[in-house]
Amino acid sequence: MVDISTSIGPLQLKNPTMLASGIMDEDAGSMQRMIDCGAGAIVTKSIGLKPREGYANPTVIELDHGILNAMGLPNPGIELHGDEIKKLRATNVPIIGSIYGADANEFVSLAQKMQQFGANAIELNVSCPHAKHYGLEVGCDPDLLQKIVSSVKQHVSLPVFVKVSPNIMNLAEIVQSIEEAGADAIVAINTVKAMKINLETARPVLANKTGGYSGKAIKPIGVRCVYDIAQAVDLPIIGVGGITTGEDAIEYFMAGASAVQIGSAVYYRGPEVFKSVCDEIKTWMKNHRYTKITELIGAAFR
Amino acid sequence: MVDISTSIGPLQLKNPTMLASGIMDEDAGSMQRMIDCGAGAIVTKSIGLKPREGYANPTVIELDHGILNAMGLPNPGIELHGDEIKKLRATNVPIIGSIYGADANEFVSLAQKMQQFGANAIELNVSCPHAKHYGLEVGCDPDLLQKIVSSVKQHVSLPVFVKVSPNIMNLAEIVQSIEEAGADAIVAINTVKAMKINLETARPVLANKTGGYSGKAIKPIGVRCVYDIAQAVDLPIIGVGGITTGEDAIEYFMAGASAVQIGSAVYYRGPEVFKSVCDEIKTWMKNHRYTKITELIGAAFR
Amino acid sequence: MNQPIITTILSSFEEATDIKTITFRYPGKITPGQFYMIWIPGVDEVPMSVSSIKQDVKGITFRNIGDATQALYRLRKGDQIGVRGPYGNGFTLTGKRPLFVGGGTGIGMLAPLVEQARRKKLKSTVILGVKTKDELFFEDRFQQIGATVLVSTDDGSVGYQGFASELAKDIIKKERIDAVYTCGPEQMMRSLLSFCKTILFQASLERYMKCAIGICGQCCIGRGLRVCVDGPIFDGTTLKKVQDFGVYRRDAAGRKIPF
Amino acid sequence: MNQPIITTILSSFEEATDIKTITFRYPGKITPGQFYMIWIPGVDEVPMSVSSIKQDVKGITFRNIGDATQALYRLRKGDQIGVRGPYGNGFTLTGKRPLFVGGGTGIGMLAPLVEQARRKKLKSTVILGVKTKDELFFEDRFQQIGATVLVSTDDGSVGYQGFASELAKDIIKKERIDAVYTCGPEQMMRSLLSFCKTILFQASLERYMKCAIGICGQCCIGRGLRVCVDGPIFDGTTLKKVQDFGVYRRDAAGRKIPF
Repeated sequence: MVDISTSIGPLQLKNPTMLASGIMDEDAGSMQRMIDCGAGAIVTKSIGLKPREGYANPTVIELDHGILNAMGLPNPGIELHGDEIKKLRATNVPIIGSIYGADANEFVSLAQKMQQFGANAIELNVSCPHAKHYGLEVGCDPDLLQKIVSSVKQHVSLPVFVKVSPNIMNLAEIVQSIEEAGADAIVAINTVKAMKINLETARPVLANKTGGYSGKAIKPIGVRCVYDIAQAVDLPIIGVGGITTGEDAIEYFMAGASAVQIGSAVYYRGPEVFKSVCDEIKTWMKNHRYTKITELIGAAFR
Repeated sequence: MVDISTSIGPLQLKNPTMLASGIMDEDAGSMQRMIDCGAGAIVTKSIGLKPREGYANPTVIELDHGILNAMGLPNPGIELHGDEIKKLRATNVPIIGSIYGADANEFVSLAQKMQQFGANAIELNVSCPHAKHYGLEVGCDPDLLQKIVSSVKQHVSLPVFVKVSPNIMNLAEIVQSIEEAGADAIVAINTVKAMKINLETARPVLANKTGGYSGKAIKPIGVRCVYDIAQAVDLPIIGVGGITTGEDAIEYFMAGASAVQIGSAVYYRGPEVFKSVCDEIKTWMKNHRYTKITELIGAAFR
Repeated sequence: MNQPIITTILSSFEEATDIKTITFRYPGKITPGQFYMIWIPGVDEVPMSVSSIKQDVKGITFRNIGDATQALYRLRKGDQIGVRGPYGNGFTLTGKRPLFVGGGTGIGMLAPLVEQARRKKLKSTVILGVKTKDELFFEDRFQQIGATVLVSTDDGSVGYQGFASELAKDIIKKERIDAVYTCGPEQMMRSLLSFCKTILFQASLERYMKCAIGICGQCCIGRGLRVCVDGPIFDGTTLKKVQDFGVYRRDAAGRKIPF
Repeated sequence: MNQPIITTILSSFEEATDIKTITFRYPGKITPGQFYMIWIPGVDEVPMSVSSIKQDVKGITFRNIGDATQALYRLRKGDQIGVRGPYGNGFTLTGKRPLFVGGGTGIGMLAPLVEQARRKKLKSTVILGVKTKDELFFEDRFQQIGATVLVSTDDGSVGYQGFASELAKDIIKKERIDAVYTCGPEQMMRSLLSFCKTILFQASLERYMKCAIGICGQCCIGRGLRVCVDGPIFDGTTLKKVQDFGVYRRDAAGRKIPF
């Protein structure tokens, strides 16, 4: 019998497919639908202290081998989004509150709010490739990062995950400082900085010009990052980047991931993708005589 | 009438399609064939002081949306490779000698040799994602990079190009220090660090485990890097990464490239790709009433 | 490929005060009720339901209200726009005696549907609800299609004085209407729904959109119904369960904006 | 997809001292003269010409010489290997009276070609050139196929004493051979070519390979001929223009290694 339940530190998941931040998480209803569709956990969109409209359209376009977006962290602010999260308290699926900020104080107050609202864990978005003063500027500075993580850990009792970027050279150093700071898990990877230029008008298609590249094309980049992170730290890793099928998820497990997040595949395969991927994982494990996800985690280097 | 000739600083090219380093450049014969096929310039494989066998196979595999390789900088060493370069002196197509080293002294002596052998320019490979002590370790250190570039410039009269990596956060800072050091052009991008795990055997397919991702999937990453570099420096830029068609090349021109390098597309479309891409560039320019490449360069931000 | 394709504007016609129809060449099928994402380079990209379908030439009808529509409004024949789509589910024309109720610019996107009804030889009645005479458009067009056209204005400057929904209420009874298709202000559509206990009802909803491919969540209503993919056309049974129908929409930041 | 597909070894048979044939399940067509890239996980990946084709079961025949072949040699039935391909152009069997000349392990890959000749009802002669008796293999197999089999050994321990090429020289005259197909040591093949002024000649070349998809350049000969894509089978006309044919090959670093 195949058991696909998994755990990320203290957090128990009935299945390893999580909804990635920024996908179908506008409100309680959209997140509820992803739960109905079988997501093992939900990560909210990234929330800041104040409401933020994000960038003008186009904010999302499809590319030949992936998806390019520059939303610009649109969100109603922590107070209003709290109402949405509270509505999900009834569900038995873990809700992970994704937050972004410019400094430790912002992250701390956001994390405290998330805890009040009933989130089951916090995901620190320190890797958004297209939001000035937030995201990458924070995520590539080990000292600032360490300060943020440790202060958040001091002020909330929830597990704290840190989502990292592939757009940095010193990934090992970064995740080690995250581990030292007491984080409970690493989420890898955020999107890859990219651009599409429209030839007819000779201008970048996205209003923000550059954006984050996700989807099928970036899977090999994500797998590599997860593998490298697994060599550098002992923390559980949540793999994200181009996961569309059960075999994609298994590749991430073997690279060292304990769970995966699914985003662009909601476009490729519809909201049913969570159930489909879980079924595919079970079938593959059955055919290859695996019984637990833990047997797969890190298999590529163990 | 459409004119697709271009120039990279002092270097004149009859067409903007260059052979990328590491592709069909094992010897004079293979490079000669690429010239026969219409390449506007040839970049040799990256050469070091001593012969180097590179990694065991598998060194190259195809992925769903690109190509993954970890050759490990195999080369016969500068002395032996010199014999191949000398054989190409007859040709009227510029030969750019790609070199790699661990420090300024190594780069200088390699560059001097290349000049003796008759190379028309030097490409400094400071961005190989899978060669210990070489490549990226060098390419993400602005001070070391500056020292290398300026010493090479002091000791050779040839134009010096520097090939940069997309795997770094501080790209703008890096290229600015390259410009200050007196380089004549930036080549962007080298391959993206990535990995493919074989599920049946639960191990990375490449003998070196991680490798460099090239081909169609990375084009949006390369275009973004070229665009960002064009905002940061005034140097001419040579675009490389996923260029397979004339429109791909034009997208790179609009992002700020003065020429492009073609590698993986030799697999996608065969050695004839150089002529095909040139024909496609001409047709597109004709249909859109452009007459010179210079009208396209940087069109996306001008 | 969900990426804007550049096309040039073939015509720009002022239908009424601040209301224009622009047409452009964009090959491919589209069902009445479906929409395109229209990119005005350098300004914005907005969803626009199709209001005319003539082989490769398609049209959209809109009011000059925001930055995007103002820019669109100013574009002339020969100017470039980007188009991607079609998106959404579109109407499914069932029933033998349809009533079409358009409110404001919602009138525009009903035209291709009424043309479809005509091809099906259905006796169609169309109610055009506007604030005042100057905002009325497409009256002739619907008449040419062969539909019975009724007009309602808030100020009574032409036709029935009052809400289109009220007018519809009577027609539904009198004409033994068995299906109602509507696009307009959500409160209008909501009261209309309350008059359609037993008969078929399809309404086209409008929400702020970003991706239009069903992933960003921006346009979700109810329990995660994506107006861009699961809509924009929803039937009465579905809408009765959607608490936000006619109550609020969300702005770009995700804040609830009451109607 | 040019990525190794994992399959299990169905059989491993010792043909002669240090020479084995292993078979594995790998569906798909392959032409005699084409090759697979064989991945021994954790060890290496090497090109191997096909030596037996039975529907979905394919075989390769090799000598235990390097790390890769030694590892392959030790694998047993049920062990896993990775296979990608087929690669290369393969032989084109023309001519009415073919002679097949195999030297050393080069003998193995000629078998499927001789089987093809048999299906074409051609009268085939096969010369098997080996150093000494113990290294001889496939003699029975070629006889079962119905070919006339001649053996040459350097030491005369069996058959004609001397080089296979010398023996071939006589046969070509005597038997009115109109096409020669060969695989073996390059010097042997080169002298063989010198005896084929007027008749058809196809030789299978071996080079150190990396990508096998025509981009890395490692296996190039002459003016950029890629043994992995443009070869491994080259005809006489081409080879006469290739200076390195029979003279040198390149090691992994690209250094010339004289034969």
